[in-house]
Amino acid sequence: MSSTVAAPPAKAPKTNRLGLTMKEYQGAESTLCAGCGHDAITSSIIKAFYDLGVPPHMVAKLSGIGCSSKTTNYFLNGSHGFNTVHGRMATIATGANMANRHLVNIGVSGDGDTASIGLGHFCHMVRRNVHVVYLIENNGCYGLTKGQASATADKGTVMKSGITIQSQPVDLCALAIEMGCGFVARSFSGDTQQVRTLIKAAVAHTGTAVIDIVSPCVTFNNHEGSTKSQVYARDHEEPLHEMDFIPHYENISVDYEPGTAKVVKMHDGSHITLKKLEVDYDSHDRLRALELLSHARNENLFYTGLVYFNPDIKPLDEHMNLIDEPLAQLPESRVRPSQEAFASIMKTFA
Amino acid sequence: MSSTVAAPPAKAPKTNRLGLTMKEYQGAESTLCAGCGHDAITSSIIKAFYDLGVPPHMVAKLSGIGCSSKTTNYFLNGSHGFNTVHGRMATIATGANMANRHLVNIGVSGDGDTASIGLGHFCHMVRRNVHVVYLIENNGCYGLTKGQASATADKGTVMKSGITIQSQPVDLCALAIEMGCGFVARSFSGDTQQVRTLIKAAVAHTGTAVIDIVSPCVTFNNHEGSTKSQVYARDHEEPLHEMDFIPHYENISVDYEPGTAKVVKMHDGSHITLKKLEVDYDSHDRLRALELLSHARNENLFYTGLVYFNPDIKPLDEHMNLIDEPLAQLPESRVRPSQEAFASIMKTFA
Amino acid sequence: MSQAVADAAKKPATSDPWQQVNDVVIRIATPNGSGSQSANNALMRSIFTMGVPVSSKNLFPSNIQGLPTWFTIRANEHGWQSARNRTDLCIAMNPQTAAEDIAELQPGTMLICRESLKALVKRDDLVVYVVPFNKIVNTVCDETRLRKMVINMIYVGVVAHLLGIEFDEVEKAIHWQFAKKVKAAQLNTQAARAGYDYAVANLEAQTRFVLKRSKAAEGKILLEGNQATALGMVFGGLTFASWYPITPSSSVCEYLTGYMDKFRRDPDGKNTYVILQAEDELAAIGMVLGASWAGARSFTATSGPGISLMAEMAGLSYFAEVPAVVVDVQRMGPSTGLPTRTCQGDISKAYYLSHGDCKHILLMPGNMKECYEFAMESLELAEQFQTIVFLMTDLDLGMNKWLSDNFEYPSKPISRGKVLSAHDLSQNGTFARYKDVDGDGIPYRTVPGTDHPGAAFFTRGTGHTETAAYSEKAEAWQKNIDRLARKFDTAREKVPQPIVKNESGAEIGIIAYGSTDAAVVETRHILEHEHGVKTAYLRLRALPVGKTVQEFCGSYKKILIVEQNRDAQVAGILKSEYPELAPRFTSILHYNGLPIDADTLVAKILPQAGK
Amino acid sequence: MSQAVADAAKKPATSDPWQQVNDVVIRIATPNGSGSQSANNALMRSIFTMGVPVSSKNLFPSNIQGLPTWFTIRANEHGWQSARNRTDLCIAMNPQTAAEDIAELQPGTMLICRESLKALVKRDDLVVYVVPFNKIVNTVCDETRLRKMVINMIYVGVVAHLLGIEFDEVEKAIHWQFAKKVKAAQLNTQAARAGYDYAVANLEAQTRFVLKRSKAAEGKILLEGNQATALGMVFGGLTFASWYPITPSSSVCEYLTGYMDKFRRDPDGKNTYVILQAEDELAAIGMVLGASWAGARSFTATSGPGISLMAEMAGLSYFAEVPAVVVDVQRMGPSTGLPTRTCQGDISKAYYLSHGDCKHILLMPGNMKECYEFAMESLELAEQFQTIVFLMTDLDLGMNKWLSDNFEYPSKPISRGKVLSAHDLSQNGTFARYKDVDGDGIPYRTVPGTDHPGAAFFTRGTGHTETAAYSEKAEAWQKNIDRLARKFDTAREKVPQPIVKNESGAEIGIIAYGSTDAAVVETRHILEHEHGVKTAYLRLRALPVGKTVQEFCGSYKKILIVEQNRDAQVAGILKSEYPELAPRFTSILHYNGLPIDADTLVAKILPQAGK
Ligand SMILES: Cc1ncc(C[n+]2csc(CCOP(=O)(O)OP(=O)(O)O)c2C)c(N)n1
Ligand SMILES: Cc1ncc(C[n+]2csc(CCOP(=O)(O)OP(=O)(O)O)c2C)c(N)n1
Ligand code: SF4
Ligand code: SF4
Ligand SMILES: [Mg+2]
Ligand SMILES: [Mg+2]
Repeated sequence: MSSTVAAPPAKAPKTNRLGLTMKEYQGAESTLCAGCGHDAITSSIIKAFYDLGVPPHMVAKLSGIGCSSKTTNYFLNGSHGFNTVHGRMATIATGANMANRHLVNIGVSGDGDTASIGLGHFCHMVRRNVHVVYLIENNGCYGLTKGQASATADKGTVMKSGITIQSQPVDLCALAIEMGCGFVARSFSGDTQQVRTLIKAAVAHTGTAVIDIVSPCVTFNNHEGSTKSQVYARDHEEPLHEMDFIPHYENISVDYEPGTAKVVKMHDGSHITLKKLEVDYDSHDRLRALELLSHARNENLFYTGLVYFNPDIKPLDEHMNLIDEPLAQLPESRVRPSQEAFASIMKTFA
Repeated sequence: MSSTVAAPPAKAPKTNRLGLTMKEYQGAESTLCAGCGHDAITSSIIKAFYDLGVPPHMVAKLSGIGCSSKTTNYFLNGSHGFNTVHGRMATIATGANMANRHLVNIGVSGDGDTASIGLGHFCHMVRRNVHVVYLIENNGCYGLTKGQASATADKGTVMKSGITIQSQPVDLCALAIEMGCGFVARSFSGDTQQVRTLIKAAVAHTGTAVIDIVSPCVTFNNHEGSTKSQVYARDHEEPLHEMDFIPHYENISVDYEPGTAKVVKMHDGSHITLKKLEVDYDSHDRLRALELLSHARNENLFYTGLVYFNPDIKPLDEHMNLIDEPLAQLPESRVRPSQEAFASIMKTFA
Repeated sequence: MSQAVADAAKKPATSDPWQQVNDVVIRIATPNGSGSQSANNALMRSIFTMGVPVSSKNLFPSNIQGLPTWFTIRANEHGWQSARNRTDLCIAMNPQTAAEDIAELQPGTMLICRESLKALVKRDDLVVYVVPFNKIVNTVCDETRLRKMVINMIYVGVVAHLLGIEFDEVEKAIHWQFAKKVKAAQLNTQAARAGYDYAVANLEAQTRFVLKRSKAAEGKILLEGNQATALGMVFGGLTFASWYPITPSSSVCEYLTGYMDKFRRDPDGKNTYVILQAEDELAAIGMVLGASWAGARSFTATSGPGISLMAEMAGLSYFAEVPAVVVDVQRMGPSTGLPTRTCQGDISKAYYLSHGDCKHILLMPGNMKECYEFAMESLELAEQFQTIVFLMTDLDLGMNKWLSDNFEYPSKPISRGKVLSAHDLSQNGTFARYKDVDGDGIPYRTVPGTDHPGAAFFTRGTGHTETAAYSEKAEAWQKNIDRLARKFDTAREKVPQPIVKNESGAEIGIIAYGSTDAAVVETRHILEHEHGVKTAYLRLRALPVGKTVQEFCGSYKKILIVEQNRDAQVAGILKSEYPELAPRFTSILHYNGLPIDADTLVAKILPQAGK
Repeated sequence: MSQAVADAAKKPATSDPWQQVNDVVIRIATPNGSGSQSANNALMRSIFTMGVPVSSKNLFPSNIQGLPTWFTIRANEHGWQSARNRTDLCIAMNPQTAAEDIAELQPGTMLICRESLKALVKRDDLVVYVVPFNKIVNTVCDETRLRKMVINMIYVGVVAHLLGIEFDEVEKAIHWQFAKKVKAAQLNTQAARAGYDYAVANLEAQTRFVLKRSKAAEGKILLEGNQATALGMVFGGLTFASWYPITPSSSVCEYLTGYMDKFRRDPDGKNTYVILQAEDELAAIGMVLGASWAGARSFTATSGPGISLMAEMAGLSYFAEVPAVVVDVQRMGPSTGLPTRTCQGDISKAYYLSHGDCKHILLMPGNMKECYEFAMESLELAEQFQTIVFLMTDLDLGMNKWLSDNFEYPSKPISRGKVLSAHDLSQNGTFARYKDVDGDGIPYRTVPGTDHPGAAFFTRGTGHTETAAYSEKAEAWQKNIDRLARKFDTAREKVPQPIVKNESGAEIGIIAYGSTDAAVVETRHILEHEHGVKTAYLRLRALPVGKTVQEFCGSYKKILIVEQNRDAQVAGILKSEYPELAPRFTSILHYNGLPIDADTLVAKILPQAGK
């Protein structure tokens, strides 16, 4: 068993606001390589959902194909999961969200899955602002097919096969911002605290929340020269802020010194607090975010945190003028128009 | 016959540096609607290639499916054309360029073809920097299938069908810049002079040159409320500069007052001159370009011209460490290794 | 034009031994986008409201404006609706094609032509009516823009006179057509009237073709297949649709949007459905699978190229057992092919869609009513069989106006198939997603959001056990894929069954499906009454096939399989299914993009009957 | 473990009447990613260099590290290479599966197991050798990391002793394996030696299975199908490849990259080729079509899901007549299926790929040499027929090591088909792109860049005339699509023809293709020699089929079609082609992901022979 999946506590188990233990947020045993970054993220997902006290049956786990996409099986056993096909999970998420807008959708994808084959669909999902937490476990390579470069492999990277990357990489954060995303974050699988906080905030966000997490492939892309290796990520991570998340059902009591932190209110009443670190980064400034990312790409810097946040973009389900109940659960009486309606249509053909 | 396709001159025909007349750059008769923006662009393409004196047989015309994609048949009869499938022309262009790097590739696509179905492939072509002039005849709708909204339809636009657009539009210029494109322009089909100049510069550029041209669909998206209508485009066009192109085989003699124009040298020795208009726009500044586009999108402004230019990004064929001759034309002796090579490989299996 | 021809137009009406009452084919040639559609529809409707069965074929180009279009109206007392390769009355409005249009006509055909095209009539075996359209339209209105729009209405009036259509019906049809646009209705009526008056005053009525009030079309309706399909979705309880525009399927979702807008909005103005225009067909089917998996009745509509793009997801639907409905309004392929020409070229492609071993359920409606009913049925079957179901129509059915019996309001309640609720789970205790509990190969499923600890399972396109766990074991794989085959076999007798017309003593059994039915029905009539050849007939309405087909094939010496494709796609499937009967099969194929007509079919079948 | 078993291991060698010389199946169970590959290869190679024919099957999970893997080596003097459902010597290294691995063994099987797994041996009908791997490896090196890497080498030594493999060969094999990594070679040799020494000292050699130096494998080579395919591309003059990684096809392009790097670089260091990793399969095939259209010999490699994604472009290639080669290394589908299991489930899918009427040429190599030759041939045929050609291999052929006759350097010059140069055009004057000049359905083409005013034409997936002009005319469409059918018929006799072994007097004719050949050959031997059943055999090597197949099918009462898929895909195609012969066809199917073996096949065929 992967060591990063939390083991059940020995004593009287702690429970969350639903009275559920951490165990009830766990999944099947991971079959990934020992030390894979993805397992650390799985662990953070489990904790985040436990913290939030989301009822597992109200979660839909979606993924494509890849080592990363397998991980939806390794958390939230009590949730329906759909391991779809390579690169098209964004489209599945869109449909699932339309069918039942009460579900919390968590999509887990890889950089190959999202930035290579799935790039177009990812962009369209984002621009539609589908309500889903979309998490990319980004290792700059195709783990499951043995380490070929993906579209996020940085220019100049020498892959394990010896190939040097020459194309511009896809920066999924910058792209998400360009597509109008209202919640764009970058993190590192090893920064478990930050990942956990970001996931909680992402769940609270209404709309597409993109979290691009550098998640080293210890088997195929962990060598020197890789900007997605554990060592590189650990040594280069530069958090933009210290983040905290206060769910809507908890009292907010922030006691930062004035000017040292920003408190952002979310639509569901939750709050994000962003404590200033070295730079005074403003997550609300779209151009600033693009500038930061552009700078990071040019200089191979690795900023993490909530890169861009704008809670005020309407999600797709709101655009759709939908009833509140899930479409999936409507009774016949509400989905089959009346005899009279039928007759009135027939008249138009006579 | 569409009135926008230039009719052959009556007198002794003028010729270009190859001794070819304009007629030799024309194509089949257009079957588009009278007044369609695409026909105006066809006309500009014909003139640009005539001006440049490109030998028609060295041009490859590539397109997807749509009214716009049909237009490759309406210019350069002397060039091979490939009207492929919907949304995948970028991939065809990539292959064609690899097979014969001496060809001038001109790809014509629509906004549906590129920004809807073809978005992912477009992005990958751009980030690879495939040597192709990629022209989008952008009317914000699917002309050929009768006017449904495409992904470039601006938010808030009311389509002819009555549907109001609610998703973020895809800004192909901003996206191209994000993907690392070195030549990004926006224009208006009615601004024939600018389109013509941009195409000439694009042909001289080594790498992907993206020209996003608002090209009104007079049949389905020319009503009030459309930001892609003729009236809207005409009334809102704001050129960023006055552009000129001086091909490498002509002497450059610019006589602007100091400070009023920039002269940019291209890799093949051609020059672009950008004469300052109201704003002092710097096409070399990537962030400035993104800011401009972002501003334009928010305010529904329509800037045209060379939005971003950076001649120093290596094109794909240079990355590939290719011989100079077209792969397509290598004789057997150069593509089938020797008996000795064969024997040496066989030994490794014994 | 010879003087003889000009004279013919003025010949007095005599009692004509060849007179055909309520049996005429009118063909109208215009440039695309010239607004002839309303004129053609008005003409058609006025015949319809006289009670005469009528149908039409619109032959239009893959172009928005300017290229040639031909609209054919067939009025026929028997209700024959298939294409005719004969024209009785030709209206030549299009200078681009007039010469050819005229050249193609059979001797004796009536021709209405514009004055400007008079010179093109170089034969004297036609009954020619030269009509000064421009002159007439000038008397109707003086705005150039409007003239262009109403000029076609003039031939409606002319035809009304020539064939004996009551002008009253024309007027009503025009008003129906323009509904609330009163001004347009008036102007168009004036134009039609001007044409009518001109004809009455100047053109001798002929006696060969006459339309008379009838009861044959009474109680019938007139509509397009895509409209019927959309209606089926509305009343089938659809809640999610995604689509990507493509000719000839776009209007399915466009009609759907109209109906849903009107009839599927809650009193508070909120929608009980979503229709989403996707970015491509991969997305369209992906969204459908996502929505279906999450419990919504879902479908998408497309045509050939979209089917190809949906191949991977079709396999996912089959193997992960997620419902989906795909309407394929077939057009001529392969590749982009002829987007505005009809064909039955995707049948075997859809049947076997996706890599690896998989086969799918196909419904193949043969008329308007079935477009409606099978649309509903496809939603039912997709959920009951938890798999992808294709509704295979085609351009001919989908975009042409056909006469139909009235539809019926659905009598069966909606059945969502084997879905377990939280309550069911509490009762049953256990639940194994891919277990064949009932022996029919169909397992039970749950949908996300079911509030029971045992509800959740993991859906995947990879190998899995009965309890939905990942497995690479040979036995698990085989067990599952064999169950899927069993499930498919269950479908054989559950899909719409063929309609069989046995004919004792007949040697030939015809098998056909979809839009060719109309031509086959007429063909059998001709074969029997004009050539003394009796034939049996099985109309396939779905795949996979079952016992009925086998029995039928076993009952006749020679089985002729009529298809509108080159590669004998359904014949291939039947040969696979019934190798022992395969030697009896002969394919009758038609694949030039035009709907098949009875004459062509008769000519192809006669040699098979030794004639 | 019972004492009897432990004793058996020490029984002195006696002359054994059941002794099998050069006929043994060794199965090694390890966790994936534990580095057993080099040990297994060294073991296999040492048998090979003794001149004994040997082959292997690697059964690995769709996982990178930790899940069970089984590697089976078969040494067989006859050269039988197909899978065996019998193990003679089992090496149980994997605690996860040991209990099951042991339970499955037939009585009398030799078992080498780790000391830690001893307790799992609960039966006394095996010949058990308990080997203290950990103890032994400690004597070899003391770095934990290294120990893990070399521990598997120990069983190589043990097996060498038990079966009589000369240790010299083991040593050479290890050095060959590690080539320039001298240190690794030394350490691994030490480990093997330690195992060997331990076995010599502690384990009684058995006498049942013995390996002896032979000449049977002399002059042969040992390689994987994907390697052979890559080589074929190199020597077939490929200039452009694009691909998207997918198991089990990735190594085709990975091998290709290695070879091209080395052998297709000009003296000045510049490449005469491009290999591009695409962003997906739509792009991969799109790039191939773009490159081919512009005149480069091009191909891509993929597996099932990729085939589905290439559907639309396959139709474009067919209809616009642009060459393309697609290698499909088949894995178990549908959907994501079992990525690391073998299957022949894409045959009919590839054959009919894309919507609308189209069929494609498929080459189906049955061994290493054909992987190489057909790769070259596919490039030739694609250009000669100006269409997409599929090279259908599978995981079994592609990723397993097979023994093969030496390959030959291509004897035919490269032929690019009917391509007109500027010079040709000047001579011929005219050129009509889609005209059937030669009556074989194959038209002439030009490539972009041809410096002649008549060279250019417009390529499209829409309807076109002989001169490549757009057309929606029924006649133009039908003429063109009929020509395409004619072209396909031309291919029937031009693709690699079947290999036929007729057998006079036999009632049964077997048809098989691809990787099942090995099992069929062995099966026929068993049928004849053990059961007295003679069978004829036709090995299909390509589609479409031609006269040879028809004749063969007509010559035997019963035709058994052996396939590794559920839906009898090739049988379906043959039934379509030869309905009159269809009643003779019976399918023998195997589709659990494992390559079929002769015993299973014999058991399935015997009842067909009335036994
Ligand atoms: C259509 C298709 N093409 C290719 C594959 C093979 N494939 C499986 S996973 C994968 C890449 C996975 O990369 P990524 O998404 O980055 O996930 P990782 O394994 O690195 O976590 C590929 C190419 C596939 N399953 N389906
Ligand atoms: C795979 C596929 N899906 C759909 C279509 C139908 N189709 C043809 S053109 C087109 C859209 C064209 O829009 P755009 O690219 O903007 O071109 P325009 O006609 O507006 O110039 C569509 C959806 C198709 N040909 N192929
Ligand atoms: S191959 Fe890489 S990405 Fe896949 S499980 Fe192993 S370490 Fe993780
Ligand atoms: S439909 Fe629109 S885009 Fe197409 S030709 Fe007409 S005006 Fe142009
Ligand atoms: Mg990855
Ligand atoms: Mg458009």
